[in-house]
Amino acid sequence: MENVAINCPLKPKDYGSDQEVKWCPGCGDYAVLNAVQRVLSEENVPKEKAVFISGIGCSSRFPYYIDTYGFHSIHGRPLAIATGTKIVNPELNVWVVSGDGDALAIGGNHFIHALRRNVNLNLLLFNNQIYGLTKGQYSPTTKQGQVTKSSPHGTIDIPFEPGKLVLGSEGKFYARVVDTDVKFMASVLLAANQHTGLSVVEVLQNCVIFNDKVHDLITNKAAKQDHQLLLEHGKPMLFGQDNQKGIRLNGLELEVVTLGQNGVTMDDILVHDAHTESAVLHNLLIDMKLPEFPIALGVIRDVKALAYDELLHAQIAEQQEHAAFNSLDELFASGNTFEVK
Amino acid sequence: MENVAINCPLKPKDYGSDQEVKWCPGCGDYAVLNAVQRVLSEENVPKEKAVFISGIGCSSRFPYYIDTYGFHSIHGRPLAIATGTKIVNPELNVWVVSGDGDALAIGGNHFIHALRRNVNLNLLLFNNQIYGLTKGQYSPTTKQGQVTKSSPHGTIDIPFEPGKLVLGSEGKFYARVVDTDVKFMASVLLAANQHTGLSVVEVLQNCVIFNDKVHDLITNKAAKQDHQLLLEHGKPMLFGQDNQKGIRLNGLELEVVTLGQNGVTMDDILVHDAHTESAVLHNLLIDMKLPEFPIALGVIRDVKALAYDELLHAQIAEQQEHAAFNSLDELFASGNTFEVK
Amino acid sequence: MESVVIEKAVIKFAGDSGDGMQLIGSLFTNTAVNRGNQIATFPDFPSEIRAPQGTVAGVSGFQIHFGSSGVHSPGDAPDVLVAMNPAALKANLSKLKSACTIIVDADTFGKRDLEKAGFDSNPLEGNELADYNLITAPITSMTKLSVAELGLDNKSAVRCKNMFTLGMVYWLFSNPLEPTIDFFNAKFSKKPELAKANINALQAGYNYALTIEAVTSSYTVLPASKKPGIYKNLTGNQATAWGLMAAAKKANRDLFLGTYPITPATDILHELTKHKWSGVKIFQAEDEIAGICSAIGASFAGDVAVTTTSGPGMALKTEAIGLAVMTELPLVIVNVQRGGPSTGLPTKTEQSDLNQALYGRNGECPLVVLAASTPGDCFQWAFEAVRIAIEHMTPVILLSESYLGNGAEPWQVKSIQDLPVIEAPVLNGDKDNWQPYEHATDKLIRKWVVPGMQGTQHRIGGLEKEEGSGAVSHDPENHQKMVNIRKEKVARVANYIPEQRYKGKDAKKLLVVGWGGQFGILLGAVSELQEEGKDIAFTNFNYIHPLPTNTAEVFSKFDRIVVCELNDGQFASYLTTNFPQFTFERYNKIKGQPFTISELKNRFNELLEK
Amino acid sequence: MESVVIEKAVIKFAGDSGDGMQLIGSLFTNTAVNRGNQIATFPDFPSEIRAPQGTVAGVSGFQIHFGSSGVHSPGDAPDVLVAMNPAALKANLSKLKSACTIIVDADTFGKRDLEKAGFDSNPLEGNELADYNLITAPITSMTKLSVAELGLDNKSAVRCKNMFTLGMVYWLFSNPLEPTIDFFNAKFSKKPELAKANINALQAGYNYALTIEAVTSSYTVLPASKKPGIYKNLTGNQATAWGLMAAAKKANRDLFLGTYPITPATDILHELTKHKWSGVKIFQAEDEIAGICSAIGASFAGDVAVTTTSGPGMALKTEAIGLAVMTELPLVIVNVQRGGPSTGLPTKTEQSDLNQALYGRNGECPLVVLAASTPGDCFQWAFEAVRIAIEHMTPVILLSESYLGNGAEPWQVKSIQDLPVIEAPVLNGDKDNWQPYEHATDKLIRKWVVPGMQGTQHRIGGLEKEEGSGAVSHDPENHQKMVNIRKEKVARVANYIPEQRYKGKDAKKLLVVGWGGQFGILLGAVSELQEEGKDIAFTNFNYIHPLPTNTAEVFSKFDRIVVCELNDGQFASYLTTNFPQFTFERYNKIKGQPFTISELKNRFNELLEK
Ligand SMILES: Cc1ncc(C[n+]2csc(CCOP(=O)(O)OP(=O)(O)O)c2C)c(N)n1
Ligand SMILES: Cc1ncc(C[n+]2csc(CCOP(=O)(O)OP(=O)(O)O)c2C)c(N)n1
Ligand code: SF4
Ligand code: SF4
Ligand SMILES: [Mg+2]
Ligand SMILES: [Mg+2]
Repeated sequence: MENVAINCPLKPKDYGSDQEVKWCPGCGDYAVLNAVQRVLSEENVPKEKAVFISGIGCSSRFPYYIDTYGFHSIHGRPLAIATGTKIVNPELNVWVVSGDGDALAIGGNHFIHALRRNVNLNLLLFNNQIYGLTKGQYSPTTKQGQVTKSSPHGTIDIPFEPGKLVLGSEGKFYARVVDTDVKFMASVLLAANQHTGLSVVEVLQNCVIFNDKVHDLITNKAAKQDHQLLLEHGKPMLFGQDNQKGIRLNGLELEVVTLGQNGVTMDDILVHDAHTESAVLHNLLIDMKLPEFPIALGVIRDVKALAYDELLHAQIAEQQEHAAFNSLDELFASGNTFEVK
Repeated sequence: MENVAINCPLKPKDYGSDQEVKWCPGCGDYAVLNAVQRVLSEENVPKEKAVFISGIGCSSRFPYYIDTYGFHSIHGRPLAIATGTKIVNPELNVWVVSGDGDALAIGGNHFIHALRRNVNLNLLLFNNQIYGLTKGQYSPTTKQGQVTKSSPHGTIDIPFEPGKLVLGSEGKFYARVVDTDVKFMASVLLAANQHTGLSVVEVLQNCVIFNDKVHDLITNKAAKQDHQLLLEHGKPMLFGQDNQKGIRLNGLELEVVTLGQNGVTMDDILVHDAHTESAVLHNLLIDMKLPEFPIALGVIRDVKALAYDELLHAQIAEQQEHAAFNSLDELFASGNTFEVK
Repeated sequence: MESVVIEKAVIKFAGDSGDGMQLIGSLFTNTAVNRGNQIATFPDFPSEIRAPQGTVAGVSGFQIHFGSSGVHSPGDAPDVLVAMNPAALKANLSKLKSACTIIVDADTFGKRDLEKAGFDSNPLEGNELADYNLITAPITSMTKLSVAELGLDNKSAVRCKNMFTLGMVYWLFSNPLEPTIDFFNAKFSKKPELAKANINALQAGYNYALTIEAVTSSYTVLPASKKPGIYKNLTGNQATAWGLMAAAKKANRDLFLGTYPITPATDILHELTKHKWSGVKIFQAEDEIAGICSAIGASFAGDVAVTTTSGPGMALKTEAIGLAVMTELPLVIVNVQRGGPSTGLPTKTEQSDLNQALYGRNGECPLVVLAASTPGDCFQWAFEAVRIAIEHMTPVILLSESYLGNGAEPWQVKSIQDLPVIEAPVLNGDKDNWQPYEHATDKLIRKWVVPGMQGTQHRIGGLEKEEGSGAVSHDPENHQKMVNIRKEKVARVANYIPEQRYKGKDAKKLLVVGWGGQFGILLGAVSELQEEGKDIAFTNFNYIHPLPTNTAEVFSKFDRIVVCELNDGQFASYLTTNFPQFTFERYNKIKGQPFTISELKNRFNELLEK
Repeated sequence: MESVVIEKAVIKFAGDSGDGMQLIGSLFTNTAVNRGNQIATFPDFPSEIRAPQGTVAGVSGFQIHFGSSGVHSPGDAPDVLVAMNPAALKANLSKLKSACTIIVDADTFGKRDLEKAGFDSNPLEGNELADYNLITAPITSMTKLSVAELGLDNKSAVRCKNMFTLGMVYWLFSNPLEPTIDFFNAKFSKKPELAKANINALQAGYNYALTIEAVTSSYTVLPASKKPGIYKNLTGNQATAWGLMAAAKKANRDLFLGTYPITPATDILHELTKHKWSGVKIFQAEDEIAGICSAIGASFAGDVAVTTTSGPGMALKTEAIGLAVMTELPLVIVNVQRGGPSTGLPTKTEQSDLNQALYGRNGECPLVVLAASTPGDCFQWAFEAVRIAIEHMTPVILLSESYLGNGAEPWQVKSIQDLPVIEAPVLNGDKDNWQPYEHATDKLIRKWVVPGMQGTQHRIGGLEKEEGSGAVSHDPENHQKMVNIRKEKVARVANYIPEQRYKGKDAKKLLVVGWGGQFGILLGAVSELQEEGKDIAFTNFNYIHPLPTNTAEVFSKFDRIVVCELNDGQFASYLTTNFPQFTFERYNKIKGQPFTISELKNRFNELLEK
């Protein structure tokens, strides 16, 4: 999106709406709202050029809280709606707000298709591994065996790993963030916004009410350094206290190593390449699970490609250049006509 | 599926129905019908235990042509319907018949969810890269740029690679076959049927009418040896005349090598492991494209896991063992009751 | 079935002496009075000046009974109990009627607290409260978070938790926040941060309840004259779940539920999934379409198949309902209606999905429509839906309502043995002469022959079928014939249901017509008028399509007919279509709220006087 | 608009002298006679005994005109041309009316063949045949495959290709295969392999046409008295596409189509996607839900948004239609109806989705419903649908029919300049006092303010909205108010449409009522009776909801009213609901076929005599 710089840039809080924010106190959703406001400010997006389109769910109330155009639509369909909006007006900065239920349960089909088409949208995927708004049923990302309102004896479903689904659907941009670090989230959202095509940002979000501490092993202060691998393109994959631990490739698998131990040096440590077409390492990074591995956070994949809306308008432009007709009148009068007198 | 052996095993043609087969002469669908009949015979499946459930499309007419139970349902929904059927009666041998439109366009959501749940079904995915029944619009697998009835100026959509979508959805079984080799197809379908969980078999199928020769580069006799890599678990990945060519791993990428050239020996050639949990090589095999690579055919991934229907019935059984109530009467009379006299 | 409605509710606020229960009690009272309610309150404090914190003895309570009429006392058992700590719960547990709503502060149920209150184990975790509509909220911690920005000390922050709770209760009863906000702004005009803290907490509680779509069984339908027997309070959604289980038992088949969560239908799923011991198979699908499709697949395989939803989910199921009609398979589709259109008012009640149930499919696509009328009789109508679906080989839509699903009433405990057997039309005899789409001459049903049965392999599907063979047919005459059969099959269900009854045998002037869940309130209004000697009668429809065979006869006995419904006149229009010879006046309300007895009586009196 | 219907068709079989055209011509004739059709045939052979193969001179033709009545000659231009080779196409090309159906054997269009026939380039590849309904089938190769099992020599195998072609034509006209099969079995009783070969090919051709859901514009509606002007034959689906483009132009906005293919609506997509030069944005979605949702997103962004489908696809769109109603956005939803329910009869015509259009949504969810009545006037009704959608800020359902979509008629070429301007309700003035859900007092519409406009950021959505501000509102009074506004807004459209007209000003006895696409046939039947001096009149509805304001007045002029429709009486029921004071008799047909003039006349005569 190209934004015309205006004289007096808006501050993050200028993007806030006059509506009272109605999420539960302590809900992870607040962090995303803050991060988004920062990015809009940083990107200097005029309020009227930004559009937030959401489905139904707690997270989908987002559009009310931001003073841009907004559409709080129906359950599961925001990507389809946003596709229409973006095609009509590629000048708009269109953000889609959705939950793990909204995007991956009822909205799963639009998710995979918007990805393969690579429509130029930013998708904020609030993953609290639960249906929040309907009071706590398991979702397609709920861990197998978990007890919820609709699984009193534990779920038997194997959950999606959203990043893997993104890559399996030809997705070009996938990032993962936690709701406990607004600054990092904002930096990732910035990259998402600057990527052309569908940028999926999965937010590991805490639902204090129905799935409290679901991401606690990843986000809690004590374990954070050991359990989070913050990825940056071109940087080695280091983590842990004093960045002493790192990720090494061993055959076709990843492993955790400690610098200085068993002869491990910086040369052994993988350097993150978010821009490579190859999905192999991206998939392996997405798949890293505690306790063996830290959780990969940041922009995992960010590959250049033309966006659907660009291609669509290019095709129209091309047809207009080689138009068989110059006007509807010409079309209407073309071919076999006959006169009645 | 356990089948009780009966005294007089049925021959493939015994599974044919009395209905006239209505596909176009030369359509690739016939091959699948033949292969399926062979497998049913080989597996000795009693006719009444087999169920074929399809959506809408040319391929979805399949159930009429086979003398088992059948359900020619609505567009895109056969996996959802079959999930219900299989849950109710896990004794049944349930096959789902679907096209690239039926399974991956309108039915995409059920596809990815049935995969992650791992319902014990066999999915025959007829991929002719076109909507046949509706006369030739592009589908989610149509190659980018192709001219079809609904894309007179070429499509702008990036297609799915079905196998990658399967793996991105936590799929445990994926195979790919061509419609020109019924024997090989039958061997793959046999493996699919013996796998517990959702087995996806993608058939590269020719539509003589609306997408003729779409797979010709892969299937035509002349090029076949060089363009097909027939995979077998535990066997080296060799192809070409006299099996002189093979696939070698180079870093995180595959490459084609020739035995005897540049010092390449059999030791360099990858040995196919369909049973490994790791999806890395499976994804790379799926992604091999002409002309650089041959097309991988056969069972690419076949990983053991519990099926959804098994888990569901196990959970019921467990609850019955530890039942809080022994009967509905007990339930109804439980808790706070009061008497009116 | 005879019952009256109490258009009023009893709330009990209970907490520790320091928890500020009296304050929120009187704030609630003020708001209620402001809204023109009748009220009666009963504050009860611990008798000791400083009772030991956290004990039953230290519990302070405030009970308020409020409503539009008939409030003569502070009420008996509360409909909503607020328990700020375990002791408050303990103190009130014995007085509760089941299915009432309990709001507890989850943050106060630590081990020490439980001990002080005299609990052996945590009642929030066991089965003890299973009969209640329990809303467990981390009130203390959320209150703290809601005032965090103000930088209060911990104690002052925690003190606002009563306001958080009051906010939740306001949401439950659709109370406005403004009077209370005004109160604080006035009271703390000098200490705006205190005003702000209280208001923040109040709003946070309200929003929290809204966010989680909290609902209460606040409208209680009490039986006026109950038959002797054992009773138990049930919500409508529970009763629906139980009715389905009972019906499957009597059909001697397993129950299958394929569904996707949606307010206010989800509790049917929550209830059924607890009872896997009974063999029920639950499939929480990826969306509503997969929900119903899995149920169709289950029906094909021989289970009693059910799908549950609410309006917007219903919209997504209509294509598949057509498939069920075409394949002539038994299927029960439960729609617990809420306020529409679109996402509408998800937590409010309405009867506006009737048209969708009757007409919302492509093609000529007839099926049976039933409606439940009280929380308790959801049991009976769920049972009847299964009976008709199976015995008539047809999809049946059962319309419930938010008002019923979340409402509760005493339900006379049924014994399975006393319920009628449901006879599935199986193929018992001659397989050779059987055909998959051959229709029995009486009910016009085909046989339910399921995969696994030897020698009867066949294919069903959504394309038009040749009568008899079931082969795909494009024949014009066959299509007409099949359209007629599907229509007539449903029409003939009328021959297997009871006649329509009405209350007021001697009346001639005005017939009040209702359908579904406004039954109790309508009956209440008409009964009161009858007691006043008015020439008025009442009939309520549960069989919506087809209608009972004597329907016209009932209508013909009255000078005027008024159809009362929570929509824009959908049932009235349907009746007009069927019986253009009668004039159906309309009394409609589309406010997300049930009727009130007083507004009904006013209207009926007007009509009686005309 | 005045037109009559020819319930008959002209087929021309053309091929090389050796292609067996005379045989299939007479076989078709026999079958037609068997079915009780009137026929007239015209075989024309090349005059030379052995004309050069593959040349125009060598073409042998057989034309047959058949129908239920009024067949007096072999007909003029064919409705269906079968061209077995390029020469046969060349020979007939000049005589064709546009939009007729052409079946060609793609296997015979090699370079040599084209040269022999005198074509410079392959007509199947260029734009030359764009005006026709071209069915290109690899007839020769498929014929060979169909008889492969019999082991015939190549020549004998290829010779069966006329039978393959005949099979395709039989499918197009729903002819039974049996008479022809019997013929061959009798003829070749001694050579069963030859009988088998011909029958195999015949069946294969039939199945092929069925498989690809081949349809033809076989029912041709001819204008009886045309206004002077330039005409062009158009199919209904083409006319719909063009009407949409014209309307977008006159609204000065781009056109957006979000759709998913489905018979018989797909041709609208096929047509529009050719015209990207006009700026139309086409989104072929993953399913019907994404189709309509993308259109809603497009409307939100300010385009003229359209989605197209048929019955089962319509079912999937109903949830999203509710969203369009709630957000008060313009949207056109085209349903080209086919035989239902469920997948039903995808290639056959029916009018049975009316109920779905009127009522098929959750909640009180009113919108505008229009219906086109001839292939050509699909243009006008598509235009009108856009006009109403935009000027009244509402979704509009436009009902077309398979019979219209695939049918063709001369359409008077319109010039854009002569079409009315469509005025979008944009915000031109004071942004400060504007509110997103503020409703103008006349039409009760809100303004169409699209993203990108500075200072008017706002949010829309599916939850109930506060009138004015558009904030989410649970307020009971507001809900009632908004329900009323949405209803009244649609009702007021009646003030902006013409009055209902009827034909037969002097008649008193019988009014024939139709709606949508049976217009031509009904008019034909009534006109004939009027010419016979019968006391009969006719009116056809295009504005279905709301109805024209003078509707009751028209009805009141007649003793009897009969509503004729291709369903089980859906429009009649709707009229009864609206006008219970009138008795609507019904004449319904649900056979996947249009009415015939003779059956209508019989019925009307009966009614006139009663
Ligand atoms: C068609 C439809 N089906 C179901 C629902 C009910 N529903 C609303 S939100 C939701 C799931 C919310 O979960 P998620 O998307 O994860 O969002 P969260 O509340 O957790 O942020 C469901 C099932 C609905 N509103 N509409
Ligand atoms: C709800 C619905 N939408 C659309 C259609 C139209 N339709 C029928 S089959 C089909 C696609 C067929 O393509 P595919 O699944 O690839 O099967 P094929 O014919 O190629 O075997 C479509 C779009 C339909 N029948 N129902
Ligand atoms: S219920 Fe959970 S997800 Fe929803 S607002 Fe509250 S904390 Fe957030
Ligand atoms: S149209 Fe294509 S896919 Fe369909 S039956 Fe014919 S050849 Fe097969
Ligand atoms: Mg969630
Ligand atoms: Mg296909």
